[in-house]
Amino acid sequence: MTAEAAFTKAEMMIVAAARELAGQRVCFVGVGLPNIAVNLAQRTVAPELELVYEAGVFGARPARLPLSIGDPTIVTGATAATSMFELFAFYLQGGLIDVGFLGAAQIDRFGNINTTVIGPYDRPTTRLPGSGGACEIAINARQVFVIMRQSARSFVETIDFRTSPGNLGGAEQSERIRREQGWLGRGPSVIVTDLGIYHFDETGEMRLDSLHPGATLDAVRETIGWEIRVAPDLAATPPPSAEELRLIRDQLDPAGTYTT
Amino acid sequence: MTAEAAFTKAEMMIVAAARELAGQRVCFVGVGLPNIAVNLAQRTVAPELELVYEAGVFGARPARLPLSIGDPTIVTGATAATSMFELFAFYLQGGLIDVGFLGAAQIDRFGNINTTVIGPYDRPTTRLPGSGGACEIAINARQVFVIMRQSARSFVETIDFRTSPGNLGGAEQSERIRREQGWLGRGPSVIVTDLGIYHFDETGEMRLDSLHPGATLDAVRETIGWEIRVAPDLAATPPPSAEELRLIRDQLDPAGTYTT
Amino acid sequence: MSRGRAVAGGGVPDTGRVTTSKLASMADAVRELVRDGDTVAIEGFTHLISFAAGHEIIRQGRRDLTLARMTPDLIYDQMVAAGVARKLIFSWLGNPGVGGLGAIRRRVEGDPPRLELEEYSHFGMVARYTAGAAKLPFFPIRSYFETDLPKANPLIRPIESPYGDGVVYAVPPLRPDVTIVHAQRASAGGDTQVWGLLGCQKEAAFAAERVIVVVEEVVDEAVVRADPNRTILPGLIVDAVVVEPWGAHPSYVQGAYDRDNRFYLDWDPISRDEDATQAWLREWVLGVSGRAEYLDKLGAERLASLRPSAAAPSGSVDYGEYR
Amino acid sequence: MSRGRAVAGGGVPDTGRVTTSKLASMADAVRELVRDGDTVAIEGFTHLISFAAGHEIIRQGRRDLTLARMTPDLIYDQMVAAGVARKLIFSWLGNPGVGGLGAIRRRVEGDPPRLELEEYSHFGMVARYTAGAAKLPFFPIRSYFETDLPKANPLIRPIESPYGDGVVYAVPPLRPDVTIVHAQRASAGGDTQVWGLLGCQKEAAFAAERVIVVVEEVVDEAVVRADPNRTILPGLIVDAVVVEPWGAHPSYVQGAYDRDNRFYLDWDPISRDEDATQAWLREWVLGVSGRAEYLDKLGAERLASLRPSAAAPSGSVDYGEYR
Repeated sequence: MTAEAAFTKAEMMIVAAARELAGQRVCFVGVGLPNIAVNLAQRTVAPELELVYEAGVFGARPARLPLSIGDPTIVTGATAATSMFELFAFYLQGGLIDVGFLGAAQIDRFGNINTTVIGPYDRPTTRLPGSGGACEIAINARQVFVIMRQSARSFVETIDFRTSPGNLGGAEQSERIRREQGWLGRGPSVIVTDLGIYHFDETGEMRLDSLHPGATLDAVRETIGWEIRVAPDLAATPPPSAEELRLIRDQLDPAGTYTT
Repeated sequence: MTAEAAFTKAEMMIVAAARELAGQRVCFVGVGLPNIAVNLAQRTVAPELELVYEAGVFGARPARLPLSIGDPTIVTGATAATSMFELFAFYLQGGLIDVGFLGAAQIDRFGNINTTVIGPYDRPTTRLPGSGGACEIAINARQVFVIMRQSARSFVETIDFRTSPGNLGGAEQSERIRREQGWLGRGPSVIVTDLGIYHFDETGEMRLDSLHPGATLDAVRETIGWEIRVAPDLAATPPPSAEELRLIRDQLDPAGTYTT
Repeated sequence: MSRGRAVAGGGVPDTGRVTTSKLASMADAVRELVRDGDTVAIEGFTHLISFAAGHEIIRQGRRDLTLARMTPDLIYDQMVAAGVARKLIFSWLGNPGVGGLGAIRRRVEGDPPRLELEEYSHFGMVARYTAGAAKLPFFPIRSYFETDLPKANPLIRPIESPYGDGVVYAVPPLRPDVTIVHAQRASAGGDTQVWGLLGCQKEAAFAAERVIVVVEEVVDEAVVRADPNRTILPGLIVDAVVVEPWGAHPSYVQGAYDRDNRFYLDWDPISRDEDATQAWLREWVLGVSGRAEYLDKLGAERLASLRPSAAAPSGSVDYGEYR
Repeated sequence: MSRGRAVAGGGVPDTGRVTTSKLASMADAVRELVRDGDTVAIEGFTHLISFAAGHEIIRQGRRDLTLARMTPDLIYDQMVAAGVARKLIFSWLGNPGVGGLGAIRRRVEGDPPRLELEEYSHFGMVARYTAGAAKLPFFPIRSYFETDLPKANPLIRPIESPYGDGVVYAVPPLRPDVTIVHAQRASAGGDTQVWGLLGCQKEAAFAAERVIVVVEEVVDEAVVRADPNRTILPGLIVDAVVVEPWGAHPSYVQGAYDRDNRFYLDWDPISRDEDATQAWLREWVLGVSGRAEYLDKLGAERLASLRPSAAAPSGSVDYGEYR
């Protein structure tokens, strides 16, 4: 293993997502990789970042990596602990969230997400968790970030169930509907995978903008179920810096639960 | 002054209203006479009575007579202090209030109440406070009690503005509308004045059921703007007992602010 | 109104004042207040989940329950495995931070499914309880646009603003027959205080016909009255107060104990296997007489390991005496 | 998003962490955040009414304000008398526990009226702020049936339940340009805590474009973070924190001082007479440079008489350290 390769795919994903949070203020956190990414961003590119947890916490300062979305460590020392009504009504629907993180079992080229079922709704082959707060984040958070590993099972031409709207059938339709219906969310903006970083082009379709160290375009194409667009000026994601790795390994996930 | 007459009209009103609260559990309190009446009832006929203040207090134990509906003394030592959203949504509209007290600038034979304007709404000769929580109490509290002095200006054939619905155009209409629209409130049930005690008969109209000591039917008729119905078995209100007077004078209104 | 009456045989009247004690054993509370066919909401978002009540419902063999909960969690996986439920009303189905709920999945992924699902989003569930508590016929929210959820659940319906500015979605009120919440403390009369995550317990309790509060400790009414802003439920709407320390294990109680994450991890392989699930229920639920025996089996050492590392006091504020 | 930015010239950055201080003088806060023609909500139900901010708005001569408040109280009577307002949005118009508001009544009972009124009930106003805070196009409530209020205010409109179970009434969202609240304490960054009556301040602040918090004292952020359930507003939505002890006089601050009832009684004859009202404004508002001078005029003895008779501590609860 060379010095440059001395990091895991998960660490690369965390670092890439954290950098995308530069300048953001209020972030709706998910557990796992998003949580580490958000905490890393707060210590690096986004020192003013406020952590919001759907369980009803604003301004969390978790003293350890939370084990769930409602871990007691997110409450102790937080700015505010509220009812979930208040969190969803006033913070999220009220328009105070700049970035929300979503996961996906299936995602399509326009960033529409399924976390409900694989197969028919009434006779699912796989029953997934469902929306939780995801459809609310997709509609109300100003931007949506996705962190997930690539696989042809997940990056699909057609999702089985639309749990959380992305760019719908494309940018034109999405912008019109979001404007007409007064959504506060402008839709998905970043997808960070184990292979690269994607944004959405002017048609609303996912576009590979940066390839992680060690990843190849072939690997990208093998794990996406449609002809993925690639930026003409495709960048190479800078590897994690020593400082970024130190923060992850010493402070954020010392047990390596999510990063090894 | 004889021994029997050794009480004020206000004291008689308080005592009469308190007795009507026998067996009630949860009471939405107003300031002034209703407040004293409710506190007296808690010490006599309704020991389980819980005091609710629209300002957001359940289970108040005021250490002194509150000066306003939001006095700090209703908070200290209370069971719960909540937001007004919670008080109005979950306690009042949610159906937990057995008795609400209303005042009135004008009241008609069916117990419909005006506290908004005298004269036309857009060009009032007298601008009154408006609804506050009154229309909500009238619709959602199981029963409504009114305590007010009689005068021909107040007990009128036609009120200028309906702020709080009583028995509408009569019992038949009121029962139908309350049932069809799912109101929790059954309407006005008691009016205590300086002259007597009124309930509502089977047609929904106010009926004099008891005459206070010293009051006359003539005085009653002179201060009501319609032909008031009188119960065939018109009772005489028992005067305040020594114990009732002691509680009012020693504990509830020692300064005599409301009772002299 | 039948709300907030003490269960029969439940404790003795309070001294001092007229507040009736609603103290009851878990067995009595469940026997009298949870009935076959009821809609039951055991609420608490990751925090304060009454596993103790769920286990007692299993032991008493309730049937045909509709179980409502934002996040069904391990407790509903266990209850479904035990056969008490015919339906779930929920917004997120999983073992939080770990994975899936095997017992529920097996019954949903079967053909035909053996468990009915009625599905919302988190805010949809909160809004349903809020409408139930406020006796509203519906609650409007900005969720569900351009999703398949209204197709999957026809109770999610569009509603037009009366101000001509478009459409939002409505969800119907949810009014459980019984809501069960765990709390740090309550008075014997049921005045209940919680700190940390508040979830939707207040709304779920006010929406319910009957309410059971399970607490870490019963405190004198004066403790509650010293801090009225901390109260989430008045005794008025509470039917039974059950004292069951550690009753939320393996979930947690802010300030008292942490989530037993080992339990959540261990549940994953158990729930993937029906036989293992049933064996677990026999050993840990049906095979114990109640919470005390369950805690004995867990062992003092395990419980002790869940205590917070140090105290984090809120500090005291002054309400002032106004005489 | 322009929300929650500190006013220019308002204090220095916090040490320790990145939270920006939003400390500002009342004069600066009003100058930068309250503009002619704004809809301004000074909220607080009998408790925590920011008379200090109202007086500063008068001193700075704002015009054409729409003043929103459940209970206009003395402060809006004074502001209306001073000519800052063209309209009131309210639910109860009076001097609580005393009588009427003379200055407002004179302008409403005149022919033609010189002050526009938009009128709701208490729950209607709370629901309007709630809809504003939640970005809902309307809020449904069970009020107004069979009353003349929907006729007097055509913004109160019937709305049919999408579940076929009848009609309720809707009120539209209220989104003040500025909401001003008084509180016991806040951090320099604007994280605000209140105890006692909570009124509708949270909803009114979340609904507003700009927020001014006036406090009895600024506390270290650690004090706020020790009890996160006590926080009603995060600094995120607060634009200015003004430290103004006694700033709610003659209303009250739970635990700090009582309502100055003598003032409420004295206001009754003053406000019945326009000349007396204007003389009072000249002496007590226009004639003083700010709150400090007003308090000097009142005198230390009068203020001291308003202190609670004794402390009534809430007690402390334990959130626990989870590391």
